[in-house]
Amino acid sequence: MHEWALSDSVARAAAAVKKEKGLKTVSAVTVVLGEVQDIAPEVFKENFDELKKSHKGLEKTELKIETERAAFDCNNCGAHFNFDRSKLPHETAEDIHFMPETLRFYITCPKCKSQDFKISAGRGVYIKEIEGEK
Amino acid sequence: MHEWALSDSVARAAAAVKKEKGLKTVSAVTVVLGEVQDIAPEVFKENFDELKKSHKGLEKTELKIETERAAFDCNNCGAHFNFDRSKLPHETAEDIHFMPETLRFYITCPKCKSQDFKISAGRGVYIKEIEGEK
Amino acid sequence: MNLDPRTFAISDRIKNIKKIYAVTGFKGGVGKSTAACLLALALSAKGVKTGLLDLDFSGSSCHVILGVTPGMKSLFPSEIQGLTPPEVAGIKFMSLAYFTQNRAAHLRGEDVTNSIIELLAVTNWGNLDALILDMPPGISDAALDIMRLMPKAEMIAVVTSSILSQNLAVKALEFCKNSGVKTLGIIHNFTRGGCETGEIFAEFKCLAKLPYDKNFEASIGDIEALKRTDVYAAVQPAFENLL
Amino acid sequence: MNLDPRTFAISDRIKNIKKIYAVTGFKGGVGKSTAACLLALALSAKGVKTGLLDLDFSGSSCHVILGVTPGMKSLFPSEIQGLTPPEVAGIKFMSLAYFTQNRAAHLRGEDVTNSIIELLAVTNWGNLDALILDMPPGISDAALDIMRLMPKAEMIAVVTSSILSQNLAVKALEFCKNSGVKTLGIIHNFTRGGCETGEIFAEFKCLAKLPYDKNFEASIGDIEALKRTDVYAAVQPAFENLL
Ligand SMILES: Nc1ncnc2c1ncn2[C@@H]1O[C@H](COP(=O)(O)OP(=O)(O)O)[C@@H](O)[C@H]1O
Ligand SMILES: Nc1ncnc2c1ncn2[C@@H]1O[C@H](COP(=O)(O)OP(=O)(O)O)[C@@H](O)[C@H]1O
Ligand SMILES: [Mg+2]
Ligand SMILES: [Mg+2]
Ligand SMILES: [Mg+2]
Ligand SMILES: [Mg+2]
Ligand code: NI
Ligand code: NI
Ligand SMILES: [Zn+2]
Ligand SMILES: [Zn+2]
Repeated sequence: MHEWALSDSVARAAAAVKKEKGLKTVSAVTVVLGEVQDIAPEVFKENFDELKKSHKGLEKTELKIETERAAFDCNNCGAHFNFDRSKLPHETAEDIHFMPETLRFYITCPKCKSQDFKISAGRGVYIKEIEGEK
Repeated sequence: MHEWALSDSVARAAAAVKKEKGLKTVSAVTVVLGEVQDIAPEVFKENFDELKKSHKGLEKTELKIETERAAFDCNNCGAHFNFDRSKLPHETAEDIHFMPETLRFYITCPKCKSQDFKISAGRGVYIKEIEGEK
Repeated sequence: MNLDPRTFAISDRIKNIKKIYAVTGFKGGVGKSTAACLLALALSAKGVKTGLLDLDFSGSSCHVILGVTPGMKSLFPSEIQGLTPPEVAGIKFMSLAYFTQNRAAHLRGEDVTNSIIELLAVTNWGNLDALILDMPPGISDAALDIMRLMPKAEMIAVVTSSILSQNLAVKALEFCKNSGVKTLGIIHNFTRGGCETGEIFAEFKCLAKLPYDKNFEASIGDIEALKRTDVYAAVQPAFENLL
Repeated sequence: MNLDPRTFAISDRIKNIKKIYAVTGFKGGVGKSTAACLLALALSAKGVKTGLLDLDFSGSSCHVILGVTPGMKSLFPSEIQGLTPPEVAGIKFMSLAYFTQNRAAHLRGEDVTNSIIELLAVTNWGNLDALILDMPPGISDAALDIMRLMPKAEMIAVVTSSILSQNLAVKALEFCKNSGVKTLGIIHNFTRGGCETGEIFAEFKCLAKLPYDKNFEASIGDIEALKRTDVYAAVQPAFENLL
């Protein structure tokens, strides 16, 4: 699964933060998964729970997962809008799953039809919080 | 003076906001002048006070001017830094006055020497507040 | 509130420009700058009030082709209600190169946008019949910004016979169409005979066919020499569709 | 906290790649993609474990030169610990084109950065002796991101005899030097005789001189035909300085 690489990056980021902050263990990591990339939370967690074993101090880290609705700002007319991921054709949905930026080849601003907009929320994966003990 | 064009853009922006918000008059506009572009506040105000006369409802607008220190974030190492504008050679200082982005051809991150950084504050001119009566 | 005032001035700054042509081609090295400069020279020679704006910041070439040295001590805009571009062979010529002291312009997209907005907000073009934009390759920040900030700009796409050029141009022109941007037509560069654009560009006008001219390179930087090249002669038919 | 985890994985993903070469040239159309593809083909033909990454998102050309059709139903990476690129003539080949369904990639700088980070974070290259990067023109987001995310990448600059190409390359290589980036050397393209780069590039090695080959265009898309071109033959001397 391609998700593996992203789970792995979360584990590595948590290990790096642990080192930087001088933590002994990381008790929890909160990640936010965006609607655009649409990573399956179960798969993500499964991978993480396997990967964390190879990082000292992360063996018992709990992965908390939140999801975020996608939001777009039109660069042309300023409109804010959302989208309905379930309406994408399968192949398009897959492309966006791998490369979220390709989303912009398939959707347009509902107000002015521009293809030039910013993904202001819900793009991919980010870490919201890392909790640990010194 | 080149400042004229920027003062003019502030007057036009205020007139547009007045219209959009249905204001009868604009009592005050607060602009922030950044250290990078280094616009002279007196010249800017002088131009504005002349230009406002040609916009209905702006004839009595007070221009409030604030200045903002420049701040940079290194894209390579993450360092935050400032600079000393007075140390720029005259010609360089002038180029940056006209085109603030050219700043990055002359200064580097003090920590890692990268020439790749973000101007996070104090670039040019922006409007902070527009006050008016309905 | 954090409002950028500059964009509010742009429509005023370009209101006395009758036509704006964005010379693009999406691929690099197809001859965009060459076509943009020769078109501007040819228009100006005919007495058309012409401007030229080099928007390929990291590949600025127009000043080299026109043989001028941008800089405060040589050629520089004058401070008259903003910046009034100096004239080169009658062309009002604007470029970021005036302000770069011949250094490499390493600009991220956000900088490109900011520089374009700044140039458009402060440049005092006055009355122009035509403004030619020399675009960078790709559909990047510059192209997207011109589409939104100068919606009246029409595209002139320079293409070569290469499948690499034509593939990209077809896709990009489709994108322009979907974005409501008008394409005036195609300039075919480096031709070695008839119009080789073929079927693939059937819906677009062929504005001019520029031959490969092995002496062209030696004329770069010398306006009089440029005007004696085969390429300059071949640009002329484009006028029928301009203005 | 809003922390992008992806950059933390990149050094791991490239740790088993011995050498990374960024084929650049700063100007468009000088032959970067041509040189990148032919170098990769030549390395792979010698049994060198080679990867090729097309980073010119809005001008993707490598798949066209190599004659492959990227897409889920034709050629696509496999999902093995991330995305493992498919092999083309033994080259592990990665491109945004797998995911674009042949549409124009209208990406702003921020999108380019995000896409590069995503590709670097999820691509499973495995062991490689050499990874060739096909760079877009300019010193834009892509070039700056490669400098910061792959600091071990060495530049190979493709230049032509044109003053337009050489002017830009000299300034850009100066920028690279100031940024601590190593330049392996120069490839001179479209030559018609001796090494014409001259004085201006005296401090850089001339890795190869590629002749202008009027039959080259007809070989695009056919790997066996590409390998019979004069350009392919001329790329070979570059090896002395690679690996
Ligand atoms: N018709 C032509 N004949 C000969 N050389 C040309 C011709 N058109 C362009 N060139 C040369 O080809 C190169 C690329 O042209 P240029 O205008 O810089 O392309 P672009 O702006 O699309 O990158 C330059 O060295 C230029 O001098
Ligand atoms: N040595 C050569 N002989 C003939 N044609 C070439 C040669 N090198 C490149 N080309 C052609 O020149 C054009 C530009 O080359 P390309 O590799 O796409 O440049 P870039 O990647 O720098 O934009 C293409 O049409 C390509 O087929
Ligand atoms: Mg050009
Ligand atoms: Mg140019
Ligand atoms: Mg290329
Ligand atoms: Mg390419
Ligand atoms: Ni997946
Ligand atoms: Ni001034
Ligand atoms: Zn819109
Ligand atoms: Zn730094």
